[in-house]
Amino acid sequence: MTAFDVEAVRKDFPVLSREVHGHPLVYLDSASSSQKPRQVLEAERIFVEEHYANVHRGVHTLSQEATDGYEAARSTVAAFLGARHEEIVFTKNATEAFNLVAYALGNPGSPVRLGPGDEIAVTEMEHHSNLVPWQMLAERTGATLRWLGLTDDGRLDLSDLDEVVNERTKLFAFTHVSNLLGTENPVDVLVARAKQVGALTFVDGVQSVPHQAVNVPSLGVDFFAFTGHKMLAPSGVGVLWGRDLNALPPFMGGGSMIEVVQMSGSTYAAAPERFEAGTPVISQAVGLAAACDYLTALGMDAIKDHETALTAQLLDGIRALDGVSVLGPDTTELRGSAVSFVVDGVHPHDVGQSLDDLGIAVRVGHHCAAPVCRRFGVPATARASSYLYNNAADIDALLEGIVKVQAFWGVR
Amino acid sequence: MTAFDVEAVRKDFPVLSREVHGHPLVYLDSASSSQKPRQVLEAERIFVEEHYANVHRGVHTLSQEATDGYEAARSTVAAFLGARHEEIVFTKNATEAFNLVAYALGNPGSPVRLGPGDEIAVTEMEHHSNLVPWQMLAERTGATLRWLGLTDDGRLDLSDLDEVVNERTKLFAFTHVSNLLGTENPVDVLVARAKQVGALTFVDGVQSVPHQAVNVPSLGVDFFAFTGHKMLAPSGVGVLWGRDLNALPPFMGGGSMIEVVQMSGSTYAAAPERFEAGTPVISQAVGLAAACDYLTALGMDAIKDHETALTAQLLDGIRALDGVSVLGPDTTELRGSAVSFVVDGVHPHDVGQSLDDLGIAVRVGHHCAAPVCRRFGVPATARASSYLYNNAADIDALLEGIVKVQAFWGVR
Amino acid sequence: MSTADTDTMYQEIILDHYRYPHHKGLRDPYDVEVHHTNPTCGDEVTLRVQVLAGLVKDVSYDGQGCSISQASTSVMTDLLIGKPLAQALSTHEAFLALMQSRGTLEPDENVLEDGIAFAGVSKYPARVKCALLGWMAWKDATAQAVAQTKEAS
Amino acid sequence: MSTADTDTMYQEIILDHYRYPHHKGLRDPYDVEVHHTNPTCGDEVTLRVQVLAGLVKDVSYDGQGCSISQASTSVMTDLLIGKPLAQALSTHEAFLALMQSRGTLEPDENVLEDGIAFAGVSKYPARVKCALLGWMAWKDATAQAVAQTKEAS
Ligand SMILES: Cc1ncc(COP(=O)(O)O)c(C=O)c1O
Ligand SMILES: Cc1ncc(COP(=O)(O)O)c(C=O)c1O
Repeated sequence: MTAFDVEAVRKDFPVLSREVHGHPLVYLDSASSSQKPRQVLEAERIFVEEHYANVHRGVHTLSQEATDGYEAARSTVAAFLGARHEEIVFTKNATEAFNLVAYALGNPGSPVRLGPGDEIAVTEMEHHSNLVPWQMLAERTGATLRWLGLTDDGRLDLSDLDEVVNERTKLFAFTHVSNLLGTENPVDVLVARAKQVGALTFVDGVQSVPHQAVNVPSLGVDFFAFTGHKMLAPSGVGVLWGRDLNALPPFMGGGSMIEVVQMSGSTYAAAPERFEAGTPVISQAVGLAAACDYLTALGMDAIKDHETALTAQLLDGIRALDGVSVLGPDTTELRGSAVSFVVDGVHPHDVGQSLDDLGIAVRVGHHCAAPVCRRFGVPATARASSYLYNNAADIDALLEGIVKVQAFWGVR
Repeated sequence: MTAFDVEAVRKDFPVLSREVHGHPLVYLDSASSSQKPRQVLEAERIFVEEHYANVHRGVHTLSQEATDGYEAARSTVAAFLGARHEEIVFTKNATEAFNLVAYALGNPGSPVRLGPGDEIAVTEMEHHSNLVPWQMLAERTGATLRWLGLTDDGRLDLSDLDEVVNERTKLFAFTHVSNLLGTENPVDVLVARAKQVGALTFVDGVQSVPHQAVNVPSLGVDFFAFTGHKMLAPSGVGVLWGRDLNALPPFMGGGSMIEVVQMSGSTYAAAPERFEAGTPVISQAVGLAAACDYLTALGMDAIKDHETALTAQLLDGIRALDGVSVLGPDTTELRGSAVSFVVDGVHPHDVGQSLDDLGIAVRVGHHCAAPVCRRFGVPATARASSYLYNNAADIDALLEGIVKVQAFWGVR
Repeated sequence: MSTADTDTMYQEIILDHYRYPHHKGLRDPYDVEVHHTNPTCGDEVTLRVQVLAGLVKDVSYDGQGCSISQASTSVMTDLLIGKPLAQALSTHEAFLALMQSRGTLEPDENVLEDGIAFAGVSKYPARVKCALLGWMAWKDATAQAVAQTKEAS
Repeated sequence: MSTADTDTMYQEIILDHYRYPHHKGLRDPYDVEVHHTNPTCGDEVTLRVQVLAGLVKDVSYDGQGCSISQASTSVMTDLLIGKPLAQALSTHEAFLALMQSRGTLEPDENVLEDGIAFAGVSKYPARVKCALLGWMAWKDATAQAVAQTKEAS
């Protein structure tokens, strides 16, 4: 028996006692967004009801308490990543973090200058949020975007790594774990190559940080981003981590990110304030810290083990079915818990709708990673993604559900 | 007797029953950020506990319910402004809204091209968030920033309007109501001049929308922004309104703002999605809609009348004190409820700290409008700003507090 | 899979049209061909129209997608082919109104025939786009065809 | 205005230094002059140092600001003028540590003298910057002065 008690965990999540279409909810869409435990909602509520004011703006008691709460949240998040307080910037989501760096690198004072002949490297498995900002940066500057392709089993094709990441590469952005395929990438190999050619590195940790212990500074990368809503925190908060944020010029201008403002020009505050223009995501940051505390108390390794068991159960179960195939690695090795699958003869949209009728929530579509679908020649997939609150019964329900879907659509 | 029952309103705000340093809290810092009523917290809680999932991303029931809640929030906010659904973009704060337009106007496909010789016009009373983004845009493009100055009584000096806003002006950004001076600006006059010269207009409605009825489309402007946390909503949500958002290229790239994504390039969704990259501020938008409902139920005109009475009481009370002066208009005509004042011989920081000792929360500093302080030759001010939950007793407490401060610091 | 909900969404009529689509396949002659996609799910349709003497002479199509998008395009061809353009456009409007009604409109079987089966789909905003894919393509292609005729005359 | 809180923040010592600041006014000779501001409240200080033979020969200043920033600069000049540089730097460190302690450090009166009055201020993060304004300016100016000496030698 393991110390991780999933039934106790489930009790912390009010929504899990809900019914959908007369069935108990089976929530297998945490890679889109996770549910929130009482503890997180409660931490945010107490903060807002008792200690709320704007932050960094006053000497009165509430404003001091709010500032304390907000900055303590930053310290908690930093500790969760093994990082330092001033390396943490709160954004509204991970997408803002990618755009922050993409725009800052084009602003006066940028540590790199991008222009025609320069290259930005990504991979074919990126979420649109770690792809489109670089496409736009390339378009604005005349730089060229290049990418690593995928192997048939959903891994990065490293055979042309040295060509894609080369002396002209100024920045290499890639995901830690793919949201569509579940693939975990070899960060060390990719970073080693980037260092050889002097490229900055940016790792998308959106699908890793919620699910496994990540010591961010030890990855050796320059930037790292993730998002709160996929790790038990409220929507509306994300994080940019940077090794040396003070080397980066600002992105958005406004209140709080400044030092001296004159009509004729302004100077800017040091990081992290420099990158938090305007009133920040105050109570959301407090919620994110409570989420980190919740995850830490359970232990990230225990969570990872729990999810790996569920992923194995799901992969084994699908393998035993006829007419269903998985996109991406089909073992739990170097793999997250998101499992994309295709049911022969039934469009993913219909799979998702029919499963919903059984109370089972999976996501269908291109999962904001359209190039991966194109690479594997499917218009879309269904994706089941589990988290700490899912149990073996959820996976059983899904597997039985898939069989029922096949029957309903007459493909079995 | 008025229909507006402030004592009933006060009961909706949990924090108002708090004590600070042994005194009942007198919260006069709503221009920094407002407190939140139970109704808003409750709306957000129910949404998160029962209907939460990511939006625009799935066919399962929770995802549909979440999308419905989020889009209904957009409709509510639109109705609150007299605007249409698709004219409303949810941002994380007002600051993001200004930056959104400032960056989009520099992106490929922009309706205007800015370069050397072009001008951007602002005013000397802008909040840093409606100033620094334009300074940065000017720096990026080589355009010149110009500004309208202020008269000694804290109004815009319109004598050189025709010179500051001229044929070279591409955009004129100005605030509806000043957060430091309380001044309400003559939007019609400013817009008329901008239209004569064909400049785009951007109005900062952060200090007007929470306090008075604003029919945004009828202002005749192109862009309008405000922020949720100053109008009873959670932190982490702001709004950009645009007359013709589809004419604007995107700002941030990522999930949800796209149409077709290929590795070699992408096309973008129509507004408002085009400007909401990544997972949006979901439950915060729901909270903002609940705040709009709360304000609508009380009636914006009743709220405005209530605040005007408090502002008159405060201005009259200060006028009756020796050694205290107000920065900005000293009558309630064309004026919001933020009142900045200076106590002769006591630094604003000390004023604020001493008032806090009496449980009275005012803000001290430059209020993110440093150029206004410089214009009036003060390093900072103290600012009392009331809202719908303040009552006459709060203003009395402040006025008595100021006298005690003077005594403590030996200046009276 | 026999809850009330499935029944509203996946009526037998829809499943029939999905399994045995009517008028499918691209045909000549035609005035205009368009290609529409639903980026969120990858559904696509290529659709041709021929408009002659104020009549919807032919509508042919090919595509891939979910049951809803395929069935609704099939139903549409039954409804529009051979009809006067004005009537076809008002049928289009009636279907659009139904789909945007969020389950609140009672559809008129005289106008929409098999199309009334989609009333249940209108409760699912995420699927409304699927149901409209073919219809939007037809509207677009027809507008272009009419514009061409005007230019030519 | 006699609550326990006011008392911790505004000790009589602080008020005295604020009303009657020591060593105020800019003096010659000096090695380096710096100008520091606290952008959030507009406090500013112009400060001059003279370092001679390993001694803090003089510290003079002018500025405007709140009671905390003005009093703490005044206290600082008492503590540093005439001291060996090494001792002055360690006093600086002791004051910095006190201010960053959030009210948890018991200050050493032998080292900080009147500076112990600021222990209460350390509980108010928004005021810590005020208390450090003059001290940061001195550190900066002194570092420059020392660097100049090294270059010259
Ligand atoms: C007039 C004005 N404009 C803009 C802002 C910026 O709002 P936010 O900080 O929510 O982006 C504020 C408040 O801080 C304000 O008072
Ligand atoms: C791998 C990956 N990167 C980036 C994102 C973007 O996160 P957000 O939408 O919170 O900005 C997501 C999720 O949507 C994701 O799964």
